[in-house]
Amino acid sequence: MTTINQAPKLDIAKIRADFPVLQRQIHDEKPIVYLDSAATSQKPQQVLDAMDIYYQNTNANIHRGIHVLAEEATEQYEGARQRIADFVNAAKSREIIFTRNTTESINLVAYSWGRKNLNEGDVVILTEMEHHSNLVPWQMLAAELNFQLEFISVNETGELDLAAYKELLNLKPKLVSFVHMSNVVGTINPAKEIIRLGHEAGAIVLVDGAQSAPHIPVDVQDLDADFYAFSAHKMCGPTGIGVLYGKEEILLAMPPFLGGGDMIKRVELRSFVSNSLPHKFEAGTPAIAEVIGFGAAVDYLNSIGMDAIAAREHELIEYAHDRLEEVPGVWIFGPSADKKGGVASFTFEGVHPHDVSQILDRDGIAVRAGHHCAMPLHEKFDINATARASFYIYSTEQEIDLLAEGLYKVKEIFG
Amino acid sequence: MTTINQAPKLDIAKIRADFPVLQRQIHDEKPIVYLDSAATSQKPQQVLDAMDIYYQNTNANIHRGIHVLAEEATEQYEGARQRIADFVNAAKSREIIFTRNTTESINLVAYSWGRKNLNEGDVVILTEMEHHSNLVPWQMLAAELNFQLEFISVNETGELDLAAYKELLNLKPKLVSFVHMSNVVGTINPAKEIIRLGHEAGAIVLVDGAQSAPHIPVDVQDLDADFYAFSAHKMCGPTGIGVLYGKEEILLAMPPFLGGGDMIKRVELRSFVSNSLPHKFEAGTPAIAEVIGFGAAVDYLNSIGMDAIAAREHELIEYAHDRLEEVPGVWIFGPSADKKGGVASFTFEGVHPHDVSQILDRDGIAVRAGHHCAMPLHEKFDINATARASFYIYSTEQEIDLLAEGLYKVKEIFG
Amino acid sequence: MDDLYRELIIDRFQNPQFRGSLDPNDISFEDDNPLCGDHIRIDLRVGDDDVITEAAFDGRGCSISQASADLVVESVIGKTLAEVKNYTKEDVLDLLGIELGPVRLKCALLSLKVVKAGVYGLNVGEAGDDLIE
Amino acid sequence: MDDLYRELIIDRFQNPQFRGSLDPNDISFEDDNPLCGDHIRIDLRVGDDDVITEAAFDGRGCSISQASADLVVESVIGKTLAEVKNYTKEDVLDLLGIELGPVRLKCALLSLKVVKAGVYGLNVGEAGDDLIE
Ligand SMILES: Cc1ncc(COP(=O)(O)O)c(C=O)c1O
Ligand SMILES: Cc1ncc(COP(=O)(O)O)c(C=O)c1O
Repeated sequence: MTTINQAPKLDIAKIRADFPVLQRQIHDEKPIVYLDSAATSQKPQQVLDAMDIYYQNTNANIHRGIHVLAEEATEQYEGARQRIADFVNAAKSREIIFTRNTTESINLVAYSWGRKNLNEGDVVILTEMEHHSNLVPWQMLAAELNFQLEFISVNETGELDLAAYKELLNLKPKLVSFVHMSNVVGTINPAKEIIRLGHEAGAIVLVDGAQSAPHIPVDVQDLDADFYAFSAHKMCGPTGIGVLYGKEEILLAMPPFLGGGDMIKRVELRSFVSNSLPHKFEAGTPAIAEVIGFGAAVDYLNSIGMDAIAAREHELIEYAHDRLEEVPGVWIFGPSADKKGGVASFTFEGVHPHDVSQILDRDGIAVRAGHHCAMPLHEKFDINATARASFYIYSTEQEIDLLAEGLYKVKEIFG
Repeated sequence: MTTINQAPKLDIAKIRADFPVLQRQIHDEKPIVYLDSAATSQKPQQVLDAMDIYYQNTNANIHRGIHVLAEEATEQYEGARQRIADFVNAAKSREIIFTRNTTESINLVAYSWGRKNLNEGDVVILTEMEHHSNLVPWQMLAAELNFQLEFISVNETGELDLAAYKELLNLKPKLVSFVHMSNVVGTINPAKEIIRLGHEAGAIVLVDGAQSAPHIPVDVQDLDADFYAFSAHKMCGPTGIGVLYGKEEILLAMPPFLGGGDMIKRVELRSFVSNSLPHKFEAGTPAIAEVIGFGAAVDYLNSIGMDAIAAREHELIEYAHDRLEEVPGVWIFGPSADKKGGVASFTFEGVHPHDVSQILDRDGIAVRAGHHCAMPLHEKFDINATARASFYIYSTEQEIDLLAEGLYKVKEIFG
Repeated sequence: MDDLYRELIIDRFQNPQFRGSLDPNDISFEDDNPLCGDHIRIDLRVGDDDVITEAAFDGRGCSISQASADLVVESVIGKTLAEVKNYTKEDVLDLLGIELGPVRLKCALLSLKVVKAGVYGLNVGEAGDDLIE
Repeated sequence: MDDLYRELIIDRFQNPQFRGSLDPNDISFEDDNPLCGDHIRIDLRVGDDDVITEAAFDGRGCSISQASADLVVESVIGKTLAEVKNYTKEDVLDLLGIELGPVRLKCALLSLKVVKAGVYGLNVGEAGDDLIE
């Protein structure tokens, strides 16, 4: 038990009432037990309403129109950018670039910053626990530019080996890119220290915040992150919208990524001049309603409080570890609960995770089975796949109890 | 008057009732007169409902989950892909790649196909009437790879000079990329002929269908287009979702664009194997709800019928030309109404388009003023900007009357 | 438990009858399901008139993929190569006797894909989803 | 018509009082609004104690941008360079006497941006939105 457990009690029943999916019953009126929030979170009605209200009242293309709808739409879009900037404590709203998702955010950095700054023989440091989204873009670029990828190793308990990191830093990397919180082992990495060490070695540091921004308070200025990437859909927001936070001076020095409308100041047949930030990186009609929905999602999270959310999820993961470790044959992959966010990936002796997931599903319990887009981490531990239960503000101890009961049932079926 | 005017009469009042924004009143209870559909269309309640129902009942991440929600979400997502494929008559649903918008679709081709296939000294043919989205990506790539951009010229009436095109084809272009329907002059270009001639010269042909897919029947197989790009938000669908159609054999030979989850078959620390089509080009969590909304949008358009829509818009543009040409000082940019879709860009003697738009806005009339993301076309005709009225299925003759009256008011104010 | 985890499947998963390898063999092919890492290799011996005389599989993965492989291998013995080329998704689902969602379908059909790719003489990487439609 | 198209604006647009150029001049700067192509050049002559003695503008664009330029130029005459550096958005809106949405605001403030960039001695391309906040 750690001190963050002292946070004020949340009214979980009230929170659950905001999420229509949780009211649903499946397979002969079993309530749905949604334990797959690390893949995507459910959405509160408030977020859906914000988008509907936008579409029903002010839908218009933004930035260039003089009519009322276009002006209102622009204000709502840029207002949401400001609130999202505040949510991660960015110094300026123009440091918030809207993308489709974390994956596109990282690719944007690879294509724009990477192709300008990385050269043959350079070193880029990643970790063995990265999501494919923070591996493949660098692999593609390394194949093109011939730089060297190095990986901070992960120890047996699913934590980064910081001593190995310090060794790697002697290679004078140009870039360090790592996941703030693992979507498989749940480890919350010491981001501030990793960034500080990276900076001392002269590197630019990108943080994959896909799992951290939804679940723990994030302050990009305090972290001193150069880039921070996250997705709305994992934090009560809509699909189709993500963010790349970047420090202004770094974004300013980067060439544009996608070309088209809105990212230009002027265009002639054979040349163009880029627009100012953040527009330089937002080509074409953006995901306007989704940005507004994302704004409503951060409002919703703020109304609960990120400290309270982190504390609550900490309670849940402690409870989940206790309950799951009771079940014979279950092995939880990763560190002890006090070092984790609300993610429990596990194997079950003699039963493939797909079978675990399928049998649980018959009882309305939704967990994910597979490599969770982190094949190399699974390979390293010689596991083909794991089953993963992941939690959010609307998760309950009762749901974890149902999960444990379901696992006993799995045991019964597979004898 | 052309023969397509014989199409069955649409029940416009019934259609208008589907669009909540059109019920709105602004500036002291004036009904909104939305004449900015070329920028983005309004959305029928059916599309909003489809997305709400998705979020409220089946929201989950797709493709990898075994639980009920994930399976239902995957089915709905892939079902929408199939209906969108059918909408443009693609041979296979895996030829439909989901992107954010037309702009990203074109950039995908530039980054993936272009960087693989274009070399120093090669020729790429565009036209002088392109939207910035079909100019800037090629300018960026030409600066990198040193190929040559050539432009099919536009004649005084805003039509492409096909004789000039045939001349340019002697340069043996690798790629021809052109807009099906201009968002400024409204010209519907002879796409099938342009493609056929391009193919005869050995080129791959990309069509910017941002304005055509919403307004006229499109059959990519009949056109024989190699690539066809369009955006949902201009065709009753949500923001944040667009399509790149590509012929399977061309897509298969292309390297991936964005790297990350879902676009891979397997990943090791230093290498990956790409997934099959269409997933190879859809990295990370896609815009799931938006794809489902786009599916509902094509259902909606199909329920009216694209032939009927094209015929109706033809009526509207004929009427708009008649009414606007009456107003002294108004000059409509582009060809006569019979060669156009529902777009009327115009100048007003002695009055800047911004002022036109602002004065119309005071009466609730929404038109757009500016260069409409086609600066080179405006430059060529030595016009800084135009005002643009653009129509869709919900537009009416009465709205065009209000526009004409508004223009008389502009005249009065500016003496 | 319902239809889904029919005893047949648990039984074939836990006590497969055709797990093993054939060396030498006339046809051998392997592939995996990238979604979950399920892996199947099937070896065949082919006699006169293109009739399959012996068959075996090896691999790892979930109960559906492994039970399906055991059942598919059992079923192709005595068939001609031409007959196996005509195998469809439904044939495999009939063997399993269950209904499956799209993800588990991929598990169930991996063995079909492998055996057909082998019979068609495809190279690794050429086995596409058209084999299992 | 309402507040927006106040007679002052139409009048200054149609009959500008400071349109022209100063040659020679002490300060000259020009920029445009990429949204609509509005263009403004402002020339200044500066006398003793950094006081602006003469000013003129030229350009093209909408009534708001051109009337604003005419009014801004009128207003800077007799001011010191330091005073002009302190000009704000509100000063210009006070001159125009109207309220504006975000897009038209850019039209109205182009002349402010140009005159301040000139007075600060910036190079072309260095004039940012911080000048008009
Ligand atoms: C002809 C044309 N091409 C491309 C685009 C770009 O579409 P989007 O902004 O949805 O990427 C547009 C719309 O703005 C257009 O009208
Ligand atoms: C740690 C981590 N990084 C990146 C991603 C990719 O996010 P998205 O699919 O929204 O791009 C995810 C989620 O799948 C994740 O968990």
